[in-house]
Parts: sequence; C-alpha cells; structure tokens
Amino acid sequence: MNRVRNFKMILWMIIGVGAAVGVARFLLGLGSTTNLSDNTPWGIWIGFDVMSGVALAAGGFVLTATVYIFKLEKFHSIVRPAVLTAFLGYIAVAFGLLFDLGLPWNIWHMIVFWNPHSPLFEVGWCVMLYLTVLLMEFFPVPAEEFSFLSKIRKVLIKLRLPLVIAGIALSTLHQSSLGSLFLIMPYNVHPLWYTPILPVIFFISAIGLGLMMVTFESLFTAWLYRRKPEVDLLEKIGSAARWVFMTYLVIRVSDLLIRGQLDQLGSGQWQVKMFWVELAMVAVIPTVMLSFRYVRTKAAGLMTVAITGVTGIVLNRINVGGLVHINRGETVYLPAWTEIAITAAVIAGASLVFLYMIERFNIWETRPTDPDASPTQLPHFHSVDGTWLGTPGISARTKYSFGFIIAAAFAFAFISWEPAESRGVDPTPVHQARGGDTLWIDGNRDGFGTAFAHKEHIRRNGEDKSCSKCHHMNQPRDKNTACSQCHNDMYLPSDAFKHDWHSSPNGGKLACVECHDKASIRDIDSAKKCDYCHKNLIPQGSLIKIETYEANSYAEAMHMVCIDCHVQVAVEKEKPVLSRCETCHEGQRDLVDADVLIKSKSDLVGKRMVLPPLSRSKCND
Amino acid sequence: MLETWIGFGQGPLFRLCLALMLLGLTRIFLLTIIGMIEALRRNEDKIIPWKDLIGKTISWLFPLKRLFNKRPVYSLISLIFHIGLIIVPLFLAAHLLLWKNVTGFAVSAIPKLFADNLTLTVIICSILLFLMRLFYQPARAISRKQDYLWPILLIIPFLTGYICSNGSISPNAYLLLMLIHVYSANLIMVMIPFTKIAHCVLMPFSQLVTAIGWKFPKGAGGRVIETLGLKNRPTWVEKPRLVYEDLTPEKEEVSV
Amino acid sequence: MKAILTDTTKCVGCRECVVACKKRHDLENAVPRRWNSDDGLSARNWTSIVEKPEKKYIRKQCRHCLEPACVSACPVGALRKNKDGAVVYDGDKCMGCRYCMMACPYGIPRYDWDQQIPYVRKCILCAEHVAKGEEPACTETCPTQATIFGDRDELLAEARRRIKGNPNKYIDRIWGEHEIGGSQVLYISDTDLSCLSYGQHLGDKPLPERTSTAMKAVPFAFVGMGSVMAGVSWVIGRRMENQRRKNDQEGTDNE
Amino acid sequence: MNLLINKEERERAFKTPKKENVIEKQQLSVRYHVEDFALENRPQRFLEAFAAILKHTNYRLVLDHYVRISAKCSRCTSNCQIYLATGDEQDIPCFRSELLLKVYRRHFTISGMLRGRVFGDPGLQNEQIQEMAESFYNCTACKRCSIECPMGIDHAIITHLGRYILSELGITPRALVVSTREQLIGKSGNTSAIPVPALLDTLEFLTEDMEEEKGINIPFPIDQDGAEYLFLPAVSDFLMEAETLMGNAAVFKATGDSWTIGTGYFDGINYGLFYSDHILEEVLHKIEAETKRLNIKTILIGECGHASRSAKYFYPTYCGGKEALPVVNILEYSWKAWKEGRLKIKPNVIKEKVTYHDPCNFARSGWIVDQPRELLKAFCQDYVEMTPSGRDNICCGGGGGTVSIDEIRPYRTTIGGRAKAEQIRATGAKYCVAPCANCKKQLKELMEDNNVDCEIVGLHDLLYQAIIFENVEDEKEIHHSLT
Repeated sequence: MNRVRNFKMILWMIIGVGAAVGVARFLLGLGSTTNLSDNTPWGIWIGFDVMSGVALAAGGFVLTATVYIFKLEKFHSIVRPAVLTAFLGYIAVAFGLLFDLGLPWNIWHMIVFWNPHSPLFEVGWCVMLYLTVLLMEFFPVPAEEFSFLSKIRKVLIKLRLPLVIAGIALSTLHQSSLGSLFLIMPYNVHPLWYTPILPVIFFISAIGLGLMMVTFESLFTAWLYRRKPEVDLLEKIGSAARWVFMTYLVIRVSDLLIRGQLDQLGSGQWQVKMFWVELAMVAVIPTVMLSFRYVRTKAAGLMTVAITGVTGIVLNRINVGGLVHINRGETVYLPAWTEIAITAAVIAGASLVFLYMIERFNIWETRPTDPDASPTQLPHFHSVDGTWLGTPGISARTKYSFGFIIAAAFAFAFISWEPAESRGVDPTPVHQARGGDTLWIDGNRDGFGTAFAHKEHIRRNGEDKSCSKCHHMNQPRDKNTACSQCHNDMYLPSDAFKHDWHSSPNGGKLACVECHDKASIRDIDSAKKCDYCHKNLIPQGSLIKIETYEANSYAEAMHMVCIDCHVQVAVEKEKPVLSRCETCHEGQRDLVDADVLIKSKSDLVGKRMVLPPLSRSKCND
Repeated sequence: MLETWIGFGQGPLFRLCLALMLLGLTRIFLLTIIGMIEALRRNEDKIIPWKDLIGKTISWLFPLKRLFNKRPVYSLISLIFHIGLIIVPLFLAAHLLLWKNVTGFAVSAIPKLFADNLTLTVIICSILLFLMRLFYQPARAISRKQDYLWPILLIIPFLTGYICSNGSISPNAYLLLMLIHVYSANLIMVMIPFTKIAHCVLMPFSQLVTAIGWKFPKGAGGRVIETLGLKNRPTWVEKPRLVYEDLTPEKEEVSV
Repeated sequence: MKAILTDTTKCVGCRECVVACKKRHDLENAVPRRWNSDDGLSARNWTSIVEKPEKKYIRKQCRHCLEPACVSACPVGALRKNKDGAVVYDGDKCMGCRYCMMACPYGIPRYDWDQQIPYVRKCILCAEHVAKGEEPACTETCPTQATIFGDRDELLAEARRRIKGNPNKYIDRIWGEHEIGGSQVLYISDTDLSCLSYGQHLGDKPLPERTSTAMKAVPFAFVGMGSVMAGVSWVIGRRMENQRRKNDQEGTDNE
Repeated sequence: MNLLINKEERERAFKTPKKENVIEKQQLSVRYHVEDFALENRPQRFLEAFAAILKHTNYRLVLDHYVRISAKCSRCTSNCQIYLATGDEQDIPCFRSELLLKVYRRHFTISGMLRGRVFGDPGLQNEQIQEMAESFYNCTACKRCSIECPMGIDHAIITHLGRYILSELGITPRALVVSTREQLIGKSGNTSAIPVPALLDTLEFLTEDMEEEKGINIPFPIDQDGAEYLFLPAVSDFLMEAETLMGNAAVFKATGDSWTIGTGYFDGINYGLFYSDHILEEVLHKIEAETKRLNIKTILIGECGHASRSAKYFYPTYCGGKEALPVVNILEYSWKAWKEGRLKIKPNVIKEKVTYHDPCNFARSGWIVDQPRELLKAFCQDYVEMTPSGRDNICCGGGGGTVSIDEIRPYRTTIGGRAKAEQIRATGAKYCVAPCANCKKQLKELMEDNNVDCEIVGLHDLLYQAIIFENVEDEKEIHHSLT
C-alpha cells in the first residue's frame, strides 16, 4: 500500500497548490492568474479540462454499450471502474468549469435561460442529463453498502437497460456536439481541422479515446495496487480500438481530400507540424501497434498505445479548442503555471475520489484493503525509519494535510499578488521632449508624437508667470520639470512625489515626523499635504489640484486629468475649449494631418514650425 | 544586494512563511477537532463536564489566581513576556505597513515609546527566562534543545528591530540588521506550528482533550490483546523473574 | 433597420469617436494590458482606429451582423438582437463562458480580464439612445462625417452612390452588405478591409446556419441512437435466448 | 559562560536542589520492583503493544496534543511531593511523561519519521523500557501536577498509558497482578480471596456485635433482589475495617433505604485503574453482571478512593454510556441523607481533635470535597483542616496501586509519604479521617514509621458513634411512657 499512499500524498500536494491558486483566481480575477487574452479567450481549462475531460470519460458509455447492449458479459468486470471514471470525469469537468467561467455562480442559468440554437447549450444540457444518468447507473454500487438504500437500488437495477440506452444516446449527442461547437467558426479554425463533419470526427475519436482510457486506467490502477492486470480483456478492447482508429484515419484523410485542403500541408506553417504529430499519435501509431498481437498481449505494450492515443486525442481537442485558431497565429498562448496547477488539482481531486471509491466500495471484484486497517493486523513499523504512523485514517489525515499545507504555502508564496492593474504591462519608458522652440513630444517613442509650439503657448498663456500651469511638479526649487522626470513610464502608476528629495534637506531619517504624524503609520495618509509647505508653488487661481498625489499613469495625467479639467473650466467660464486642437484649427483637418502630426523626428530637422492659421474669433472670446 | 535580499524576505519569503504558519496552525487546529470528534464517536460515554472544563480553561487563559500560587516571579515574567510577544509584532507601526501590504487592511498602531519599552521588556524577559531555564535544576533536567533555542531566537528579531528603529548606525549596518531581523522573524513564523509554540492555538483545547482522553472506547483492551496475538495469554506472568530479586522475599500471599 | 456607414477615405484618425464612445458609456481609461490585442479594442475601448500604412484609418467596432454568430452561440441568451438591430448584452444572464468571443469572426467581444466579476464588453450601437431616436456617439461626434448613421437601405444607396461617383478612389465593394449574411455596420474603402476579419475574406453564408444543420440533427440522433441501441439489445438478447434454449434442448435430447 | 568560578561550585549550583533535607533514594536501598517478563526483542514488542493500543483507543489524540503543546516550563515540579522529597530529576512529572512522549514522537509522528531518516536516530532502546518501568511505578498518580500545569497536560494519563503498555509486555508489580488474577478467574472472585461463607460469617458476627453495642438489630442484607443500592466496599474492609462497615450498615438502618451485598460479587477494588484498561473493563463487567443479577438501581461504593473513581468515571465508559446505572459513594449518600433529614446525628460526640485527609481520587476532580467536611463538623467538636486541603491536599503517598506492594513499605513511608506525615503532625489531631482503604493502610504505616501519634479512621467509624436511630428511640420512649 506504500505505493498508493505515496501516490495519494502527491495528489494531495497537487491539490494544495491548486487550492492556493484557486483562492488567488477568485480574489484577483482571470487576468492576473491566467495567460488568457482577448485573442485567446479559451485556454487549457476549456481545451483540456472540458473538451478532453468529457472525451476521456467516454469509456463509460462505450463499455456499458458493450456489456448491456451487445451482451458481451466477459467485460462485466471492468464496467464499474469505467462508469466510475466517467462519472468522476464529468464531475471534474463541471468543477474545472467553475474556475474557467467568469461568473461561475451563474452556471445554473443554462437551466433557466434557453438558447436552443447554441451547441454549447446542448452540450451543457446533455452533460447535465448524462451526469444524472451516470449517477443512476452508478448509484447501485455504493448503495450495496447501505441497507436502507436497498429499495432505490432495486428500482435502479430494473431501470438499467433504459438508463444505458439513454446514456449512450446522450453521449453520442454531446460528444459530437463538442465538435459542433466549432462549426460556427469556419474562419477561425485552421482549415486542416475545420470540416463540416467535425461532430462525426469528434464522436469517433471519443470512442477510441474511451477505449484507450479504460485500458490506461485499468493498467495504471493495477500497477498502483500491485494487482494482476486484466490483459485478456484489454487485448480484446485493443483489437476493437484498432478498427476505431483506422476508421478515424480514413475519415480524416478522405475529408481533407474531399475539401481539397491537402495543399495546406505544404504551407510550412507550424500548424502543419502539429497536424502531423497529432495524426500520428491519434491514428497511425495506435493502429499499427495494435495490429501486432505481441503488443496487445503485453501490459507494457498496451500502456504505450494507451498513453500515445490518449495524448494524441487530448492534443487534438486542445488544437481544435483554440490552439490552431487563425487569430492565435499572432499571439502566443502558453498556459500560465497557475492554469496548469488548477487543471492538475482538478484531476488529482478526481483521482483521489476514484481511489477512495475503489477502497470503500465494490468497484472491483476484490476490494483493495490496507492491511493496517484490519483490526487484528499487528502494526508494522517502517523498515527504514522505524515509524508507524497509525491506522490508515489517522496517518492519512496527518500526513496528507502536512503535504497539503506545504504545497499550498509555496504556491501562495509564488503567486504574484500584485493587483491586476500593474500586471503584464511592458514598461514603456517616456522620453523627454526634444527640439527648441517647437518641441517634439513623443513620450513613448512609438512614432506618434506631436509638435508643440512652446513659445507660442507661453505667450498665449501669459508669459513667464504661466510656467506652473503646466509644470506642476513639486520638487524643491523646481519650476519646470519635464513630465518624464517623474513619469518615467508611460502607463505604470508613478509617484509624483520624490521622497528622497524631501527627507535629505530636512535632516535625513530623523525628519520623518516633520511631515508624518508621530503615532500612525508613515504612509501617504498620515503625511502633510504639499501645500502645507509649498504655498507659493500654486499660483492664485490655478486649476491644478494637488490633492492627487499619485497619478494613475502618465497617460491619465496628461490626457484625462488635464484636458478634462480644461474643458470643464472652459465650459464653466463660457470660453472656447482651447485644449482641443480642433477648437482653433477648425475645418483644417487636412492641414493638421499634413503639418502638425509629423511622422518622425527627422521631419523636424532644419524646419521651422508654422502654425496653421487660427480662427481668431473663437480664441479671442 | 542586501536590499534585494531584504525585499525577498519581506515579499515572497514572508508570504511563504506567513502561509505556512497560518495553514500549519489551521491544520493542527482542525486535526485536533477532528481527532476529538472521532474519539467521541468511538467512546460509548459521551458525557463531558463542559462547565468545569470551560472554567479551568479560562482560568489558565486569563491567569489571575492559579498562576501566582507557585513561583510567582517566574509566572509574572512569563506573563509579561507573552503580552509583549503578541502586541509588538502585530501592532508596531512599521509592521502594520507589512500587514497592510499582505492582507490589505491594518488597525491603528501603538505609540512608538510604548512599543520601544515593550520591546525592551520582551528582550529582558526573554533573557531572564533563558537564564532561569539554565540555572533552575528541574527545568534544566527536562529541557530539550528547542527549549533553549526559542528564547534566543526570539531575542534576535526584537533586538535587531529595536536597534534599527532607535540606534543611529551606518546605513550598511542598518541593512544588515534589517536582514537579520526579517529572516529571523520569518524563521520564527515557520517554526510556530511545528514546535511547542503551537500552544497558541491548542491551549484552549487541552482540558477538553484530557477529558475525552480519560474516556476509553469499550472493548478496546480486548481488541488490543487480539491484535497482539495474545488472546489466550493470561493477564499476568505465572512464574515471573524479578528485577531486584535480592530485595523481594518469595511470598505468594495476597496483598490488599 | 438602422446602420452605420464608415467611409475610410474620409477618416483622418482623430479618434474623436473613441473619446465620445468612452464618454457616453462611462468607460475607464484604457491602459495597455497583457491581454489586449493590438487592434486597440478592449473592454474599455468599444471602438478603435486601426491604422494602416499610407495614413489609412479604419474604424473597428462591432458589426452588428444581421445573423450574428455570437447571439447564436450564447448558451444562455445573454446576447440578443434588439428591435433596432443592435446586438445587445445582458450581463445579468451571462455566465462568462466566452463562447461569443470564440464565435465572432471579427473578434469583437472583449472581456473584463482584470475584474473579479467580469463581463463581456462590446459596442452596443448606443442601443438606449438609438431607441430614443438619437444617434450613436461616434457618428454624432465625427468631425469629418467619415462615419454616418442612418437607415440601412438608405446608407447602402449612399454607399453605392459614392462608389459610382468616384470609381477610381473606391474599391467596388460594400463591406457588410452580404458578408456572412450582411451586417449593420457598413464600410466603403479604398483599401482591402480583410484586416477586420483576420485577413480572411468571409463568405456570404450566415454562420449560425453551419451549426443549425448539426443542431437540427440532434433530436434525430437521440431518437435514432436510442432506438438502434434498443433494437440491437433486443435482437442480441433474443438470439442468446434462442441459443440457450437450443443448447438446453440438445442437452435433454442427449439424455 | 564564566558566571561561576570553579567547577565544584558550579556543579553544586547545578546539581543541588534548594531543599536541604532531601532523601537519597540510593541510601534507602529500596526501589520499586516490577515483574520482568523475559521477552525476546523487548523494544519491538513494546512498540507493537504501543501501536496496537494507539490503534484501538483514543490515546493518539491525547499524545498528539501533549507532544505539540508541552512547553517544559517545569511548573509541575512545584507541586510533586515525590520530587520535592527526593530532588531527583527522574521524579519530575514532566520528565516522566517525556519518557513516553519521546518514544511517541520518535516512532509515531512525522517529525520522528524525519528524525529516523535524516539523523539516523536508532529509536527505542531496552534501557529506556527499564527506565520507564521504574519511573511509572514511582508515581503515586495523585494528579497534583496536572492541576498545576499551565498547558493543561494531565501527566496521570500518560503514566496510565505507560503502565498499560508495560502491562502488555508483562511488566507489572506482582502484587497487583496476583490480586487481579484472584479477582478475575480465581475461585473466590475478589482480590482478598474471601470465600462467601467467610463473608457471611463476618457479617453475622458484625450484626451481633452491633446489637450488643447499640441494642438494636442492624442487619447486612444479602442478595436482596431489586434492592435500591448494591454495596461494593473495598473488599479488604471485610477483613480489616469492620467498624467502617458497621458505620455503613448503621447509616442504612437509620435512613431505611433498601441495600444489599451480593454474594456473586462484593468487591469494589479495581486495580485495572492502575495498570491496564483491559483489566479495568473486565472488573467493571463483573459489577455489571452482579447488578443485572440482582436488579439493582444504583451502585454504591464504600469508603475507597480508587474503587469510587473507577466505578464513577469508567462504569458509564464501559457499561452503557448515558444509560448506565448511577454510581454514588457512601460519603455522598450519607451526606445527602443527613441533608435531607433522614439521618440524624448527635452533635459533639467526638471530643478529640479530628482532621480530614482527602483521597486523591475524590478530591482532585472536585467530586467529594465538602460533603465529608460538613458531616464531620456536624458531630466533631474539634475539627481542624490540613494545609493545604481540599482539591490541593497532599497525597498519602501510596496511591496508584503502590500501597498494595508490601515490599516497598520503606519507600512509601519515607519518600512517598513523609510530606503527608509532617502535614498530619502539624495539625496535632487525634483522629485522621481517611475515607479510603488504600489511604488508611498507607497512613497507618506512615504513622507507625514516622512516629506520629494519630489514629487513622474511616469517616463511618466515627459516624457510627454519632447516629441517632430515631424509630428505635421512639420505641424506647413509648416503652418508657407505658411503664
């Protein structure tokens, strides 16, 4: 059981990381914790958790069909684990969706607000219904343990055949509808993948994936619990899967032929390589390998095929689910570690429940039991460290919670808790204005600047005394600081107040109390306001308000605060809005376009700025 | 360089240590509660004298009478020590900024003078406790390594913090002390849930745990014997060999 | 049916429409973020000016398709077309699946990635104001009349008139007239506007039709699959029963 | 650290306890003996027993909690009479608990697992088991340390567990084992091996005695079906404390309640409380069987501390939880009868100075503290208190089953009980009331060995002299008036 315990420990640690990230995701929002963007609104959570999760659970309907419809009774021993996998798979899908949805508390809206045109609506309903069916199919197993449930159990067993049929029909619908989801985006999905028969392809690959998943799960749990794997059954499953994969291959290739998209293969895009990898893993390798009896009858061979096939189809789902969309060619989406952590945690949680169910209920013909759990078992001390951590329950609780908190704490430490505002912004340094009389202002050097007639503005604003109308930095003995000295980044929040410059003239560290209250935290709220000392800095009647200490960004400081204020005051005083170029340069769009908005600095060299003629009447009011 | 390390200590490392401390304390808190529920479920006798237990617990949590019956000086020192230990890290102005950064809110700070004096008191109490453990023979007999380590470890952040906020020292020395201050404080936070300092959350449960512990599950003794494979073993030894044979005269008579 | 016609040749790129839109819908300041795409649209910019070489300015906004893919895709009907034809959004219904963002061939809807309670954001054609008989903010404010508001048929006629009047200047095409069923935001231009749909020329077939064929098959698939399975089960069960009976008979015969 | 100048001085400061009159254990040449079960591979057997017990009981919760919380503050030393007497660090309650907690920490926790892997800690050694065997039976289980522990650690439960584990290895004082064997599977079925005919003889004799003395017939009801109370005294009372029994019978005569002594089982003693949960349970099941046979409504325990505690607190634990029969002590019963006015007492019957010793099992939990005092004050002229008294009273020195080990009488009367002897001497009382069979035996030996002039009696010994038999006297008065 040591192998199982260690495996569970790892799962708990993964859940620990996921729990921490989950907290962050709801506290900070999607933007801070994922790499999703407007170009890639669906990421790994949809591509893997939902699309692949549903497909991975396909083993449930395939095996129930095999046993209850086609009456192949020998597969009966692996029906229960397959149905359980399906059930937990769907629960995991729903759980993972809670993290992905922007408004997860509205997930029930699908029941109330209908839009039958939407494939997603159909998928949602089918998943909900199928979940119910799976619950009813699976319920008799745990009900074996509780005598008071025997009546319900009997009813459900009688209903089994209708339930199985309903389950198959529902599965058919939503497995294929997952493909229908993408029918609406013919211009987004890459032509190698987009086809009107996407639903059919999805359905067939889901069958194959279901079979592979049953194989994988059976072999893996056999390894985990050191049981003998049911290779004889799996051999038959592999043999059937071979035909499914072959069908898939034929359909896929002929679809490409019929649509005439084969020439895309020569286009040299990275998507083509992806296509080859995918096709090989989904169809070619499993088909070839499963054709050899030698491979099918060996656990290792089956495991290899299963892993290849499962990975291939998961890759296919991720590809269709967003990776190979046309618009993604521009932006690179790689899932953030936080996204992967949540995905892993959801899977780990489902696995833990699976293991618990296996140990607690009769999923297998023989229930794997921990020898230490038996009341008459003599305690066995660990041979290496000589410890006995007690009955399984207690040991589990102390050990797993230990792993959980360690993992969660590390995750908490490495999640970036900075607010979303300042995350993911590349610093765009702001440069000083250049030139003489006519200033070339192009703060972030993106080529879109403006020529600013400095002297002209000074003249019109009232000569020397007007400097502080624009240059309002409150640095010592400073009259005309360039904006860029403080706002050295275009969009990052920047502090207009230089702390060092204030503390040293006042006497260094000891001088804190000169400005700050003695008893409270020395932060912005406890400090004296600028105008407490700098009384002369603000001219009489100035429009500048010094209550704002921290500009949200340079952009805001320049274009929201200034212009808004100017416009407001102009309206109040019934004067023309001088802060807008077209107030004066009215009807001279072409001129403005040609002369004022100069494309680059070199245009300025050796030229004197000629301001366009103004409509004097407005300015002189 | 030092600033970077200090920044790391106040940033990710601080978050890690804080999370470890809070999660670790929550863990042992929950484990104790779950353990108690499980124990109660095992027991046939579920009667718990709540009134008595709560009374006892409160009398130890707010020690007014019982603490000063024996060794009053020691009790007084330890009481003051604990008060300072809780107040200074939580309510010092400089720390409040840290809390505000991490949790987003902060209460009002204690006055600087009071905080300084309290820090000094904690340092002195800490030294006194250490010396008492060193020179009081029974305490020395039962002390483990961690018992000596804790008072010393607690002195470090308090002392460095005090010097940093009050002493006039060179900027380099300031940074070095700050580094020690930050890292030792982080170390303390990590160690809290895994050492005896866990009593900060577990102490209110002590009386209840003891009360539940004194109630045994029915038939446990028989099951123990069954597990050990001694079902048919008599509960005594027929002809025992005595440890101190010279001291024990051979007699079989029944004693009372 | 109201519509907007944008004549890209007249646009000087002053972005007054952007500012007016932000003012009217009380949108916050747009700061560049990791999740923004480079076309300038974001949750806080519902319209933007895409600049092309040679001083070509193309205004980008929701096209308000006649048969919108997003409306068809939304599983809870949070997006719908109102009586004026504007595609409007009801945040109370939305559950945040972002399928509309995936479905839109123009990539218009944007998301509040930085909010804890995020919504889908896009141009709603100033639905409330248009219902009152006013103009959208962008057309109202445009200083060069590059973008104008009016009845769709009249605007189509106006567009044709302009193209006919200056065939050398314009490309003989009205973007939005037939594309994926037509839209209410029309463009005439002297340059190719496929940049608005990821560089692709969209066909005339409405997108919802593509899923509706699959969706129409749903009931048949359900009933068909169910009855086939029931039939198969019955047939196999019967065969096995016959086989068993036969075996039993042979067994008794042998005795 | 050069705080002290030379080595000797330093050693003296470190080693010598402050008490000057400590008793050297080695000089006494008496140590506990425990039975040493010749086992192969003892540490492993110990750990297996430990693990098996942890698996089936709730000790894991307690140990986990104590391991996490123990601060090693050494406050418990200030209240432990054994440590105060010897000054030996091995007698510090916390030190003793640590012996077992160390094993627990090493072999049953994650930190122990790490220690084993990283530091290669070899784990439990045979010597540690030997040390535990001695240490746990040095303790008198008086629980005075647990009332002084600021963390709320009950050292008694750890000692109890330690003794239990050792008993599974066969390491237990022989006296306890021999008694329990007789009680559980012996012919007589009680610890003192009194056969039923002998019991009946004794009771008959006592009845006659009382009739002679008081002039009225005070019977001992035997095997009365459906009686209110089943009387279970410490069985040694039948041999040694006849007067206490007479007092008990007299109280019942006065109150008129129905009570009985069952011939099936009439022993209150339960040594399982001292060393094994298993034995504790078995003995309580014997009581349960007897109550069922006789359709008893209440279990009444005689003047015996551990018998009362084992019945009061563990009868519900093992025999039915909330539905279990109520258990009362005879002291409680007498006090209640007196309060209700059903029992009349002549005041000032005892002229001599009387003091009261609180048995640990009554006093520490605050169960029976004031009742006997009120009773005593009602009929004693000169009642004095010990210091300390009540819940904090000092143990007689023979608790925890040690009193039944005759071989260690010197240990008990010097180390274990000297503090008690001095305490009684300080009161100057003529009678010391000790309502507990164990305490009585220990205190008698203590008085003898320490030359204290004080007689150790049970409460009912004295009460017997003070009871007024109302209906009997009424009869006499009627008789007088007629004549």
